[in-house]
Amino acid sequence: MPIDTSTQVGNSSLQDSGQPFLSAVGIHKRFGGVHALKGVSLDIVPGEIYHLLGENGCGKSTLIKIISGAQPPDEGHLIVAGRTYSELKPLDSLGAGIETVYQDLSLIPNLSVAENVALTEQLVATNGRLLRRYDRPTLAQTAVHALEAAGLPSDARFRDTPVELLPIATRQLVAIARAIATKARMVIMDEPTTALTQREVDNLIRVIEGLRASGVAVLFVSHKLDECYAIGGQVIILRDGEKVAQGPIADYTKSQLMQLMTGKQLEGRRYRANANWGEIVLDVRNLGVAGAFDGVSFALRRGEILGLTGLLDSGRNELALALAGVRPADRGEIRVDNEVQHFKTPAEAIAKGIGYVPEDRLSEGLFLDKSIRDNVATAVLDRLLGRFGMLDAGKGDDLAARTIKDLQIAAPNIRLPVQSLSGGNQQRVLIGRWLAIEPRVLVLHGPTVGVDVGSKDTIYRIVQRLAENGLTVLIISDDLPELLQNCDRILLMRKGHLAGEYDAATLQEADLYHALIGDDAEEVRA
Amino acid sequence: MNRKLICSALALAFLGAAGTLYAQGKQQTITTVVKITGIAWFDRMEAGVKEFGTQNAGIKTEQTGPGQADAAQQLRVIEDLIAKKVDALAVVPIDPAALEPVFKKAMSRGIKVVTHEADNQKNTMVDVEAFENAAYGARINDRLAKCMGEAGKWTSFVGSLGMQSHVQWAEGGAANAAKKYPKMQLVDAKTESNNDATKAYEKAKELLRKHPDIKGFQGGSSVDVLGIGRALEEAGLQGKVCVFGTGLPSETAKYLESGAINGIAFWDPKDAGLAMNKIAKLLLDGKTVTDGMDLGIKGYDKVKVTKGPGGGIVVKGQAWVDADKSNYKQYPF
Amino acid sequence: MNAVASALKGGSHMAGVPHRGFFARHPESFTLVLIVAVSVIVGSINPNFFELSTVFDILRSSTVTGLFALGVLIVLAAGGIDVSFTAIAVLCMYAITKAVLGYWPEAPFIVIIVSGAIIGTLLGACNGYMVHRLKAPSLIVTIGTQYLLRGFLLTFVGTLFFMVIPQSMDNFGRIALFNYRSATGATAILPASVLVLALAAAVTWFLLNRTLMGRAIYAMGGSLAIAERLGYNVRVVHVFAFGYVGLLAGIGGIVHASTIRLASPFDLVGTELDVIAAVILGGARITGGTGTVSGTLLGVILVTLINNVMILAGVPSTWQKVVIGAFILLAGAVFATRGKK
Amino acid sequence: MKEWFSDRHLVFLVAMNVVVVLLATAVSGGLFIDIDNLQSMGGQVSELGILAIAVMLAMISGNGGIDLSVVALANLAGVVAGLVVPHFFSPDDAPVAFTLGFVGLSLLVGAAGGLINGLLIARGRMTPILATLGTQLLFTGLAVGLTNGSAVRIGYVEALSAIGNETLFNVPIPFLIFIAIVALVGFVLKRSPFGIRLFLMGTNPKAARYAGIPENRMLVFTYTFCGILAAIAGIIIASRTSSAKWDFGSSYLMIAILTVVMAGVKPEGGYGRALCLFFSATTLQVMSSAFNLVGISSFFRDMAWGALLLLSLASSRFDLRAFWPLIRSPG
Repeated sequence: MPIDTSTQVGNSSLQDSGQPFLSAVGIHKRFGGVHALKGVSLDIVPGEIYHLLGENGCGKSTLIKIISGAQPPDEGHLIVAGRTYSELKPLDSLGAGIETVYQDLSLIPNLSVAENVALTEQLVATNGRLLRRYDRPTLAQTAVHALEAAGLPSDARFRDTPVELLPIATRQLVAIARAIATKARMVIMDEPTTALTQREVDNLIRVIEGLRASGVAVLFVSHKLDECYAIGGQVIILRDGEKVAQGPIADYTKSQLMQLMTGKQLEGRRYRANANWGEIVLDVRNLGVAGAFDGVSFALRRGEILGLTGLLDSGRNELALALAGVRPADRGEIRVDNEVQHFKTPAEAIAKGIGYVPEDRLSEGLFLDKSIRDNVATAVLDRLLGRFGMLDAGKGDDLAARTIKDLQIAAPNIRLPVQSLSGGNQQRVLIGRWLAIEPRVLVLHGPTVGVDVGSKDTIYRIVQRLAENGLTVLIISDDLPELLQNCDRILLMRKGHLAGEYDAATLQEADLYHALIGDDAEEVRA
Repeated sequence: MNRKLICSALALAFLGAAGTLYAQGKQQTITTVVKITGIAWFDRMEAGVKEFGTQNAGIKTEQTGPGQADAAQQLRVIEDLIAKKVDALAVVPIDPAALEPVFKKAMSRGIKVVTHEADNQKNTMVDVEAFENAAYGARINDRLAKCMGEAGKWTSFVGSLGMQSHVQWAEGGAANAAKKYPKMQLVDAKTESNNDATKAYEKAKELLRKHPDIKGFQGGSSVDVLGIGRALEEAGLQGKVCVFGTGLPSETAKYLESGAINGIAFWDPKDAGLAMNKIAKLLLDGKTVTDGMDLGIKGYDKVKVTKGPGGGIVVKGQAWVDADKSNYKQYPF
Repeated sequence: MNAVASALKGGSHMAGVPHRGFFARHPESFTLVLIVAVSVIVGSINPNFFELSTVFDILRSSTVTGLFALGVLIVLAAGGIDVSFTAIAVLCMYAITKAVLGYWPEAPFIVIIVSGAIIGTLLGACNGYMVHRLKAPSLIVTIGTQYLLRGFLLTFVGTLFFMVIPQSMDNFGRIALFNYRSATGATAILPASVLVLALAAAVTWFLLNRTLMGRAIYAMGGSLAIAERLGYNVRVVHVFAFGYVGLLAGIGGIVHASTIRLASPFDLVGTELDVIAAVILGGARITGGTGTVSGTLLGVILVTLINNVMILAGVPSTWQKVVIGAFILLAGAVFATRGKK
Repeated sequence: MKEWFSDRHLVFLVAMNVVVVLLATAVSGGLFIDIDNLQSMGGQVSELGILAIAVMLAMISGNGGIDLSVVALANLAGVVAGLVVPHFFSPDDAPVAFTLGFVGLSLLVGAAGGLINGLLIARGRMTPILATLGTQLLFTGLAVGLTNGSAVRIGYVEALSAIGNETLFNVPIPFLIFIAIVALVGFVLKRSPFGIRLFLMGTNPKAARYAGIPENRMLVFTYTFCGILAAIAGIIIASRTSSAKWDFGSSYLMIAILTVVMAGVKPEGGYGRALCLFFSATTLQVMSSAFNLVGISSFFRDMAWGALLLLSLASSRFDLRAFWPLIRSPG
C-alpha cells in the first residue's frame, strides 16, 4: 500500500487541539553519586521546534536517552500521545513516533540507504518480531518517498549504496529520511549540524521546516546559537540537571542564553589581538592530491592563525590530511622552516613539528578507554624515557599534570580513561597531546565540534595564548563565527582550488558566507 | 581479600607438611600409558592390563593416556606419573624420540621402563614388539600381491608421516614388492590419512581418479582400510581392487563381509598389554627377559631378544594375526 | 523542488562515494575466479581431473563443511565468531547415534536428524545467551563451550567408534541422487546428502535476504550499539544466530555420520579454523556485517578443491602441506589487496 | 574501572590456583606439593605459557590479531636447528658450541617466521587469522618436507639438555625462563614506549595512525617477537625431548588460546596483562597435573577447563564474592 509519506507525516488530531504530544513529568536520573537530572518536566507540542541547550554534562543527553527509551528514568514518568509510561523501551518510543537521531546518526554502516531509511518502519509494524519476511517492494517504495521528501536522490544506485560510503552530510539527511519513513511525530536531533558545511546546514534547515510544517515536533540539541536563531522556535535550557528556562528563542539575546547555560557572563567577541608575526614557518607550494585539490599555495608565519574553510567537496579535508601526512600529496611541496618535506606518514609530519587534531575526535583522535596520561603522552613517548630505555612514570605523570593545568582540563586523576571526560575536556586532551610535541604548526580540524559554549571559550583562549607564544595555527572549520573570532586571515577553498583570501579583522560574516556558498547558491535558488 | 589469600597460603603450607608425613602403601604400581585413551584398540589393551592386575596380588595395574594423540600431551602425562612415583611404566609412545629424556629421568629415579611399538627407543629397559615392523609390512604386501595377481598399480597409506611404525610398514611393503614382484608398480606412496577415515576415503577417491587402473591398496592406520573400503564400495569396485592393511576385526566387519576389504592384519593389543606388564613385573622382581623365553602369552611364547639401540633390549614375539572374511569373527575386538 | 535542483544535489550526495568495481561489490566472484584457475592448472597437469566424478567428489566433501560454513557465515555476519560448532556437531552425532542404537534401532531418519537439529539448536542458543548475558566476546565463550562439550562427550557419553550406525542413517547415506559409470567401470555417485546442503543454503539465503532477522543480523554485525538503539532485540538476534549455527552443526553431525557410515567421538573437533578460513576466503569479513551465501559456498568449494587435488597434481605427500599453506596465503593476500580501493 | 576489573580477574585466577592446589594436596595426601611434582609442573607449564604469551601479544595488537602459527613455528625452529647445526658443531666434542648454535639458529628461524607473519599482516593487509593459518600450514609443511615426517633426534647434549631438564636452586630452568619472559613482557607492555603504543594501537588503530604510531612497523615487530617467543618454546621443547618433530604439541594451539582468553585478554585488542597470563597458565597446569595424579581422565580435564573459562567470564561480570566463604574452606 503506497503511502505518500511527505504529506501524511505527523498528520494527527493532536496538532489541532494544541495538546502536547509528549510530556515528561518530574524526571530524575542518577548515575552512582551523580544526580544527572533533577526533576525535569517539559511538554512537546506538535508542529513546534525546540532547542535543548546547555553545557556538556547538564543532562541533555540523559534526557534524550530517557525519551528515546535507551535508559529508564529513576523517578517521574512520560506521557506520550495520551499514554503514560514509567519507562519507554526503544521499540515503544519508535512505535509512538519518536525518532532520535544521535550524533552518530544511528545508521547501520554496512546496510544500504534504503534499509536504513525504511527498515525501522517494518520493524515497528511487526512489533520487533524478527522472523517475519520483510517486504522488499514496500521497503523500496517507502524509501523512495522518504528520500524524495528529504531532498535526496531516490534512484536504485543510491538506495543500494552502503551508508558507510556516503559523505557525512548525506548520512544526516538519510537519518532524517528515516524519520519521515517511520511517520515520526517527534524528531530528536543531537547536534545535527556539527559535521555539516554551511550550505548543507541550510539544506537541512529547509527539510526540517518542511517536517515542522506537517505537524512534527522537532527537538534540537545544538551548541551553535546562531543556527538556533536562524531556525527559530522554543528554547529549553538545562543547567546542572535542572530546567532553568523555556520560551520562544526570540525573547532571549545571545548573551542571555549563554548566561543561562553557563551561569556566567560570556560574550561572542573577537579573541584575536593583532600580534607580531615572525618568519615563514610553513610554506605550501602548488600542493595537489589527485581527485581532491590542486595548485594550493599559501604561507604561514610564526605566531599567525590562519583559517581555512570551504564546502565538503572543496578539498579542504584532503589538504589537512596531506599536511598531516595521513594522505600524502601527489604534487607540489610542503616546506617547513624552508626545508622541503614529503610526508608519507603522520610520524614524518610529527617529526617536523606538525601536529594535527583530527575532525573526528572519537574515531581518529582519542584512545577512549585508555588513561588521560597515555592519551597525552602518545606522540612523545620517546622523550619520557628513564633508565634502560624504559618510560619514566614520573615524567609521564608530570607531562599529564602539566597539560591538565595548562589547558584547564577538568579531571580529578590523570589515570582516568578519557571517555569519562566531557567533549570539551576530551578535545583539550587531544590538543594537549600535540602541544607536548612542541609543534611548529598546529593544525586544528573542527576544533570545537561538539564542544559546549563554555569550553569553546576556553579553547579559543588557549589557542590565542599559544599563538602569542609563537605557535603557528591553522584552523579548518565550517563554523564561520569561530574563524572570524580567532583568525588573522581566512582562506576559502572551492572545488579543489583556493578561491579567496580575506583579512579576518575587516570581514563580515555575511560576506564570507556568501563567498562560501558562491555560485552554487544562486543555482539552487533559481 | 589479601588477608584471605594469606590465610589460604598458610593453610596450603600446613596441608603440605601433613601430606609429606602421609606414607604410600607398599603395593607396587605398574602404570600403562597408551597413545590415546578411549579408542577400541587401547580399550582392548586395558583388558590385558586389568587382567594382569587381577592375576598378580601385590601389583596394582592401571592404564592412562592423553585425550589427544599428541606427543606433548603424552609427555606431560608421563612427567606427572614420575612425580607420582609409580614403580614401573609401560608406555606405547606416540613419538619415541620425544620421550627419550623423560624415560632417562624415570630410570634414574629407579622406575622400570617398558615400551611397545618403539624399537628405536634408546632409553628403555625392554621394548616389546609384537613382530618385526618391516616383516609385518612385507607380509601384508605378500597377501596384497597374491590378490592382485602380482601385477598392476598399487599404493600405500600411512596414518601420518610422523608415525614411525606406519612408515616402516609402508616401506617394508614397498621393499618387498620391489624385490619379489617386478610387475607391481607402486604409485603415490605413503598417502597421509591423518588417522581419519573420512580423509582416507577422500584420498582413496582421488587416487582412483588419478589411476583408474589401480589394483591394490595397502593401509597403514587402522582406519585407513575403512575409508578405502568405503570408497571402493561406492565406486562398485569391491572385488576388483584389492585392499589389505592393519585393521580391527570389529571395525572392519561389514567391509570384510561386503568384500570391499579383502583382508586385515593386526596383533592383539590385550596380549601386548599383558606382555608389557609381565615384563615390567619381571624387572621389578630384578629379573629380565632372555632369548627364547616363554612369557606365557599367545604369540610371545618364544620371544626373540636382541640388543636395542640404547642400553635396553628388544623383545619380539610372533604375535601377528591375519584375518579375512572367513575367520575375523574369532577375534572379539 | 525542481528537477534541476534535485539532480544537482544528487550529484553532490554521491560525490566522494568511491566507484566500486565489480569485484568490490561481489567479492565472491573473486573466489570463483580462483576456483577456475586452480581447476585449469590441475586439469592441465592431469587431464583425469576433468571428470564428472571430480565434481561429485568435491560436492560430497563440501557437504558437511558447507553446512558448518553457513552457520559460521551467520555468526560472522552478526559480528561474532564461533569455534564450538564442531563440538556441538560431534556431540549431537555421537550421543544420538548411541541413543538410537541403544533404545530405538529402527528409528526413522527424520526423527534422528530432527533430534540432532533440536539438540544442536539448544546448545548453540546457550552460546548465544551467554554471549549476550555475559557481554563477553564470542570467541571466549565458544572456546569455553568447545572444551566443555567435547570433554563432556568423551567423559560421560563414550569414546568408542560405532562402526554400525542405525539402519536409517546408513540408508540415507547411500541414497544416490545421480549415478554415473565411467569408462573404467568405476561408479561415481552424487549422494542425496548434498540436497541437505542445498536446502540449508536456500534457507540461509532466504533468512539473510528476505527476513527481518537477516537484516537484524547484518545490522548487529555492523554496530551492536546502534542496532540495539534502533529497536532490534539483540538478545534474540544473539540467541538466534548462535542457535542457527548449532542447528546446522547438529544436522551436519548427523549427515556426517550417515555419509561416512561410522560415528567417532574424536571426529570433527579441530577443523573449526579451516571452516572459518573457508568463509573468509568466500568474502566475509572477520570484523562482521558482511558475507553472502554464494560466497561462502564458493569458499568451501575452493578449500575442498585445493585439499583434494594434491595427489592429482602430483605433489608428493611430504610437501602437500607446504603447497596448501602457500595457496591459502596467496589467495588470502590477493583477496586482501583486492579489498583496498 | 579497567584496573579494578583486571584486579578482580587476577584475584579470581589466583584464587583458582589456591583452590585447586589445596584440593589436590588434600586428595593426594600431600603428594601434590611434593618437590618432584612441583618441579614437574614448573617444567611443563613453561613451553605452553611462552606460546600463550606470543598469542597474547598478537591479540593485544588488535584488528582481529591472533597468531595460529606459533606451535608450527616452534617445531620448525627445532627441526631446522636440529638438522643444520650438527653439520657445523659436533654435539659430542663441542656441546656448548652446539647448544649456542642450536639456540641461535632456532631464534633466527623463529624471527624469520614471525617476520613473514608480520609482513603478510602489515604489508599484505591480510586478516591475521587467515595469514597465520596459512603460515601454520606452511611451517608445518616445511618441517614435514625437510624431515620426511620423522623426528629429528638431537641426542643427549649436556648443555642443551640442561635448558629443559635441569634445575637452579630447585627451580626448573624452563620455569625460570618462563618467569623471566613474563616479567620482561609485563615490564615492556607497561613501561616501554613500545608497550604503550601496542595497547593504544590495539584500542584504536586509526587514532594510532593519526598519532604517528607506525602501524606497519609495530605489527611487523610484534609478530616477529611472537616468532622469537615461539622459537624459545621450540628450544625448550627440543631440550626437553632431545628431538624435534613437526607434529609435537598439536593440541597446544587451542590450549594456548584458551590460556590467553582465560587471562582476560580481549580478543578485540588493546588489553592484556602478563601477570594474569602467568596465573591463567598455572591454573590450567595445576588442574591438569592434579587430575593426572588422582587418575581422572584427561577428557574430564578438558571439560573442567571449559567450565572454568566460563566461570571466569561470569566472575568478571558478576560479583563472585558472595561465594567466597564456600571457596575458602575446601575439603
